[in-house]
Amino acid sequence: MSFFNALLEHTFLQHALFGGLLASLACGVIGSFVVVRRIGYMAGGIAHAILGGMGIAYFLGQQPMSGALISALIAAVIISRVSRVSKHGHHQEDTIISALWAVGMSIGIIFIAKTPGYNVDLMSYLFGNVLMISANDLLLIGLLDGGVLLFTLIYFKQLLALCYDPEFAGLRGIRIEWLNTLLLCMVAITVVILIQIVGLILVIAMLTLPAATARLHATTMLGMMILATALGMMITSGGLLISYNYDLPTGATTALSSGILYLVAALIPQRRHAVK
Amino acid sequence: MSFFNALLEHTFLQHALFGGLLASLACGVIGSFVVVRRIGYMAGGIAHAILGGMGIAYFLGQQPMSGALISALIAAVIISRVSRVSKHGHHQEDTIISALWAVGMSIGIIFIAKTPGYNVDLMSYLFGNVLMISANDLLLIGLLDGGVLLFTLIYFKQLLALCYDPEFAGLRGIRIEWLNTLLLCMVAITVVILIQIVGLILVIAMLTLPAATARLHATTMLGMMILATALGMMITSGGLLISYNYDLPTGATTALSSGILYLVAALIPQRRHAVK
Amino acid sequence: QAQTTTLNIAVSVAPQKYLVQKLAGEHAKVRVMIKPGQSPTTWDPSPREMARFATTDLLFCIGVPFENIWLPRLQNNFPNLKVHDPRQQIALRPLHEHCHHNETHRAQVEPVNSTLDPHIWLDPLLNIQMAENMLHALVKLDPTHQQEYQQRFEQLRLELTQLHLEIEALLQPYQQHYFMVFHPSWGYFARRYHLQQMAIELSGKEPKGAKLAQITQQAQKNGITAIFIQTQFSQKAATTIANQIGAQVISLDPLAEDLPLMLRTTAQKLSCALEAPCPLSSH
Amino acid sequence: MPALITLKDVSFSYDDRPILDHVNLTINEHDFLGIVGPNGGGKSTLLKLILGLLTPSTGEISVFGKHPNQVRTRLGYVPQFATFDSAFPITVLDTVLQGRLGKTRSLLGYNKHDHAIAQRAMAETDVESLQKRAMTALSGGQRQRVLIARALACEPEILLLDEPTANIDPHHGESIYELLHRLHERITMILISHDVGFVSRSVTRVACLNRTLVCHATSPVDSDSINHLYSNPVSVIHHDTRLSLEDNL
Amino acid sequence: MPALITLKDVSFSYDDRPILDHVNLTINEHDFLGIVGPNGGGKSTLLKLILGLLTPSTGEISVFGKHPNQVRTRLGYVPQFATFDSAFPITVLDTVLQGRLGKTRSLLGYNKHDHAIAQRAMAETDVESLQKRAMTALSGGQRQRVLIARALACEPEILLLDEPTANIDPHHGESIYELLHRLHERITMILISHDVGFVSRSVTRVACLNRTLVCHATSPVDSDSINHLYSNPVSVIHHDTRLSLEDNL
Ligand SMILES: Nc1ncnc2c1ncn2[C@@H]1O[C@H](COP(=O)(O)OP(=O)(O)OP(=O)(O)O)[C@@H](O)[C@H]1O
Ligand SMILES: Nc1ncnc2c1ncn2[C@@H]1O[C@H](COP(=O)(O)OP(=O)(O)OP(=O)(O)O)[C@@H](O)[C@H]1O
Ligand SMILES: [Mg+2]
Ligand SMILES: [Mg+2]
Ligand SMILES: [Zn+2]
Repeated sequence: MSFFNALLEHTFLQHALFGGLLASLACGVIGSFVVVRRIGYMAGGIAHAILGGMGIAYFLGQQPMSGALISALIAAVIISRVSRVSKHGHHQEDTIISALWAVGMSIGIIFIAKTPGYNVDLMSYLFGNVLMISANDLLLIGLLDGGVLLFTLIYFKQLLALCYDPEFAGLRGIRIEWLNTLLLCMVAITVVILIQIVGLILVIAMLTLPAATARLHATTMLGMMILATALGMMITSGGLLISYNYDLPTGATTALSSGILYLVAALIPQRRHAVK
Repeated sequence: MSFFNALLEHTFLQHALFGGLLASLACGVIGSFVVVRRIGYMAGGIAHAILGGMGIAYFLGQQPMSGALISALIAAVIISRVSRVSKHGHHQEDTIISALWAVGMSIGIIFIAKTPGYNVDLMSYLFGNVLMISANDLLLIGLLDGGVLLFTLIYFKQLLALCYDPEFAGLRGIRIEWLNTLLLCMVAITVVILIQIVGLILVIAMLTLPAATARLHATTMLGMMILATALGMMITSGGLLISYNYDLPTGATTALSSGILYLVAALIPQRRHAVK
Repeated sequence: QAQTTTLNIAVSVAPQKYLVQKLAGEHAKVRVMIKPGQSPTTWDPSPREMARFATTDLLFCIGVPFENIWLPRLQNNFPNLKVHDPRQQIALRPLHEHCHHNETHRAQVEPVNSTLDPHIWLDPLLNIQMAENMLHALVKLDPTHQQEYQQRFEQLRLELTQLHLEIEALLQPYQQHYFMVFHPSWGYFARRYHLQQMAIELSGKEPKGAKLAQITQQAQKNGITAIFIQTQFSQKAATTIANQIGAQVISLDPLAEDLPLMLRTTAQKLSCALEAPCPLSSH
Repeated sequence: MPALITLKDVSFSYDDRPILDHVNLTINEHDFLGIVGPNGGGKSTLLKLILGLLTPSTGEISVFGKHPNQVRTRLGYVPQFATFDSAFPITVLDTVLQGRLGKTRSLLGYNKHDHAIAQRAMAETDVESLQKRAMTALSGGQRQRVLIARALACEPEILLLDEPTANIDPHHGESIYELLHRLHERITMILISHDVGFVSRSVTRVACLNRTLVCHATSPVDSDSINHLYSNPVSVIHHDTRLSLEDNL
Repeated sequence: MPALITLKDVSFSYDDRPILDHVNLTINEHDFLGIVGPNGGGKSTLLKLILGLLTPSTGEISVFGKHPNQVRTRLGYVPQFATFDSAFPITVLDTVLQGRLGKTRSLLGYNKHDHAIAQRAMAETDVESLQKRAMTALSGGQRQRVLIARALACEPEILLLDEPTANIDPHHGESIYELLHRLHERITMILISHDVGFVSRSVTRVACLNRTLVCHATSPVDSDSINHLYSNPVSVIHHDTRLSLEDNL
C-alpha cells in the first residue's frame, strides 16, 4: 500500500503528520532562540532533570507529568537566576544545565529508592512516539504553538535584544532577568510537552537542528524562524514517508534525517572564503 | 557499623573510594577544558550518541563497548571538523553535539530495529555504578589518568592557546584542528570509559561541576585543574560517606552533592560588585 | 544452632520473593534486587544495600536483561556470592514469536541470538517447577530444615495447582482468542491458557509505520477489545492505539509480589475484556 | 539649572583594588564633559557606575535626581567594546532599532516613528547604506558607527560615549565630532576619549580621571584654556596626582 | 634586497561583494608600511590575507617567497579586535607567553628564555605590573597593550598591526610609537592606523586602501611628502578612486 493510501486510511498516520507539522512550528520558533542562545543542551538536560520532579510527584502520589512540568519550570528559573549572577555576566548555561541534569536525576533516583512500593519506570515517560499521537495531543501541540507564537509576537523585539546584547537590553529598561526566565520557561514547557508526545530524541533533533541549519543561511532571527519551521515541516513529513516506505522506526528516521541535513549543510563550504 | 569499619571490611567500598579519587583526577583535568570550551554538553551527548556505534556493533555481532569507543571517537572527529568549517570560525559545538546525539541514538535504534531477535537493552551497557568497580576498572581509570596527565603535561601550552584564542594559536603554527580533535577525543574516551565504570549521571556531574565550581575562584587554567581535582576528590569521598551513613544511592548522592556545591557557589555573591 | 540462623536470600524480581518466602518461611529473609520499574539508568543501590550481598547466602536469578550486565559485576565484587538459576527443566520460549502477523512474514531463520522470554513466573505451573528448583537449592544450603522446606513446597504446589485450575476454568471459553499487550510479557501465560498474545512493541522495538498499520488492522480483525499494559510504563501510547481500534486500556502488574493474587486478577481482567462484545463492526 | 547627574564621594573597587577614590562630580544640563586619563584610570568604570551597571562601594550617585537604575532609558550609551555575540544573525537596521526599546510601545513590533528615528540615526553616522547587512559582515569602524547610531536612536537626554571614535577613520571621525557638536545643543554629553585634539575642540569641560577625578569646574573651558591644558598633552594626561595637573594649569 | 611580501593582482570578495580589487604590493626588508583608508576599505582583510587567514579569490600572495600558511610563525599580528573569550581564566603573563608558541620547544612548558622575552615584551608596552592579573580584570587600553606585547613576544620578522593604538592613552600611544620606531631597525612592519599624525611621523611608506590600493611606491616618503599628503587629511583618506588621490599628490 502506498504511503498516500495508507495516510488516507490510518488516522495514526494522519495524526503523526499533523503532529509533526504542528511541532515543527513550536520547534522552529523556540529552537531559533535555543540556537542563538547556545542552549541546545537544554532539551537533553531538562529531559533528564525532570526525573527529579517526577520522582517527588510519585512519592507524593501525584501525577508524574505534573511533577515533570513543575520541575522543568523550576529548572528554567534556576538556570536564568544562576546565569544572571555569574561572575562576568556571561551566560555559561551549559554548566548550569549540567548541574541541573545531575541534581534532577539524582533526586529522582533517591526518591525512587526511598519510595516504598515504588513501581514506575519514570524514564518511560520520556519516550513518546510520533506514531502514537492522540487527538488530544494534537490539541495540546496546537495550544503550545499558539502560546509560543503569541509570546514571540508580543515580545519579539525585547527577546531579540535580550539574546543579542543583554547588557544593552537591560539599559533600555527591559527587565532582562524576568524576560530571560520567561524565555527559558517557554523552552522548558516546549520540551516537556513534546517529549511525552514525540519522544526525547526527536525533541532534541527538532529543537536544535532545523534552527541550526537555518542559521547557516539566514541573516535575521525572523528569517531563521521561518526557515527553521519550513525545514522542520519538510523533515517530519519526509521522515514519516521514508520510515513508512522502508519500514523503519519513524522517530529515529526523522531525527536521523534532520541530523544528516544539518551536518551536511554545515560541512558544505560556505560561499564566502572560509576562515581557516 | 561505622563507615570506616565498613571501609576496612568491604573491598567494594575501597574500590568505590579509590575509583572516585582516581576519576576525580581525570575529570578535574579534562573537565577544566570542557568548562572553558563550553562543551559541558559533551558528556550527555556522547553518552547517547554512542548508542549508534553500539547498535552497529551489536548488529555485526561484535562487542557493544568496542562500538561505543569507536563511535565516540568518530563523534569527536566530527565535532571538531564541523566546528572548524562553521561559518564564522566560532565554535558552536552545542548544536553539533545535539546533531550527533540525535544521529547516534537514531542509528542505534534503527540498527536494533533491523537486528533480528529481541534487543538487548543497549543502554544497560552504558551504566556503571561506583559501587561495582572491579580491580580491573581501577586499573583502567589509572591508565586513563596517566594518559590524560601525560597529554596535558606535554601539550599544556598549546591546549591553553587553543582554548583561549584559536585564531592566534593557529597563527603561531599550532595545528589547531589536529590538536582540537585530539582534545575532543580525549574527552570522548574519558566519557566512554567513566560512564561504564561510574555511570552517566556521575560522569556528567564530575566532568563539569567541580571544574565549573573551581572556575569561580581560579584565575588560571592550572589553578582551575588543581582545585577541580581537589573538589572532585572531596565530593566523591564525601558522597560515599554520606550515602553510607544515610543509606542512600551512592551515585545519586555524589552527583547531587556536586550539583548543590556548584549551584551554591555560583549563587553566593562574588567579592567584587556584581554586574547587574 | 541451626534454628537460629536465618538465610539471606536475594531474588531478581518481586514475584520470586513470594515463592522463596513460601518455601523457607521464617528461615529466610528475602530481598528483591530490582524494584519493579527500575531501569539500568535509575538503578543505583546504597552502600548498605550492596554490603548486604556480602552476607547473602544465595541469589536466585531469572534471566531478565538487567542481569546480563549486573550479575557479572556483582560477582566480581562478591566472589563468594552463590547465584542459582531456578530455570532448569523449564522449556523457555523465545520472547518474540513470528506467528502473529504471519501473512507478511517471509520465512525467517530463527536468529541465533534471539533472547529467551524470562517471564516464566506468569505461568502457575512453571512456577511449581521453579519452586522445586529453588527447593533443591535451599536444601543444599540448609539441609537441617529439609523436612520443613519439603512440606512447604508441597503446600505451595497445591496452592499453585489450585490457582492454575481456577484460571483455566475462567479462561476456558476464550481459547484462541487474541489479547493485545504493549510489551510481550504474557507469552507463557498465553501458552498455558491457549490464548493468543499480540504485542504492539515488536521485540522491544519502537513500532514502525507500516508495521503499526498492519497491527491495527490485525487487531481489528482479531476483535481486540482491550490492550493490556504494564503499570510500570507510561500509558500514553497504549491509550492512543486503544482509541484507534476502539479498545480499552487495562493495566496489569506482572511484577507484583503477591503472585497468586496478581495472576488471578489478570485472569479476571482478561476474561472480562474478552467477554465484551466484538467491536469488529464499529470501525 | 538643576544638576542632571551628581556623584557624591563615590568610591569603587574591584576585588579590593581601589579604582575610584572619592569622586565628586556634578553635571548640569547642556554640559559636554570630556573625560581623559591614562589606561586603567577608571573612565569606563565611571560610566558604568552612572549607568547603574555597577554599584559604588561608598558614596551616592543620582541621575535626574533618582537612582541610576530608574532612569536608564533616558540615557544613551556607546560602550568601549561591543558586548554582543559577533556571530549573531541580525542586520544593522535591527540593531539600531533596538535603541528604540524603552521609548516605543512595549508590545508587538516597532512602529513607523521608530523606523524614522532609526533611519535618521543611521544617516547621521553614515551607515544607512549598510542597513540591510548582517552585523557579522561589518568592518571594525563600520560596527563602531552602528553602535553610535544605536545610542542616538535612543533619543537620550544624556549621552555617554566611551571612546566612540576608536577604529573610525578620520573622515567619519570628523563627521561624528560635528554630529556631537550639533547634538550638544539639546543633549547633555559625557565623552571618554584619548583623542586630545577632538576633546580640546568640542567639549565644554574636561575631567582628568586617574583614580581621583580632577574636574575643570563649572566655568566653561574656552578654547584657549584647553589649548593651554594640552600644550603638553602627554604630561598632562599622565599626571599621577592632583598636583601635577594643577601645576600645569 | 629581496621582497619579503608580494601580492600579485590579489582580489578578494565576501559573498560576491568585492572587497579588494587587483591589489599589487611588494614589501621589502625594513619597510615600514602604513595603511590608511576609510572604514570598510579592506585594510583588515588585506592583513588577514597576508597571514593566510583568508584565501584570495584570484591572484597570488607570497611571504618570504612561500605560501603564507607555511611561514606563519615568522609573522607577528595584533588584531583589530581580540578574538578570545573575555571571561577566560588566564593571566596577562600566560597570554603574552603564548606569543612564544612556534618559537619554543613544542613539548612541555615554556623555558627561561621564553619568560625572559615575555618579560621584555611586557616591559616594552608597560604591562609588566599587570602580569599576574587575570585578563578579565583589564581596562580596554591595558588589554590592547597586552595584545601588542603578545605579538612582540613572537620575535617576528614581520609585524602586522591593525590599529594597535585604538583605546590606548596618548602617553602609552607615544611610547608605542617610539617602540615601533626602534623595532623598525630590525623588523619589517605593516601598520594600519587612522591616527594620521602617527602614520605621518613614523612610517617609511604609505598605502591608501579603498578596495584598490595606491601605494606611495618604493622611494621612502620623507616627512615633507607625508605632510603634503595629509595637508588635507580628510579628503585624502576619503578619496574614492585612484584619481582623487593622485590629484592631491
Ligand atoms: N566576515 C565578513 N563577512 C562579510 N563581509 C565582511 C566581513 N568582514 C568584513 N566584511 C566587509 O568587508 C569590507 C572590508 O572590511 P575590513 O574589515 O577589511 O575593513 P577595514 O578597512 O579594516 O575597515 P576598518 O577601518 O573599519 O577596520 C567591509 O565592507 C566589511 O563590511
Ligand atoms: N572586571 C574587572 N575586574 C577586575 N578589575 C577590573 C575589571 N575591569 C576593569 N578592571 C580594572 O579597573 C581599572 C579601571 O578600568 P577601566 O576600564 O575603568 O579603565 P579605563 O579608564 O576605561 O581605561 P582605558 O582607557 O584603558 O579604557 C583597571 O585597572 C582595570 O584593570
Ligand atoms: Mg575604558
Ligand atoms: Mg579593520
Ligand atoms: Zn538519557
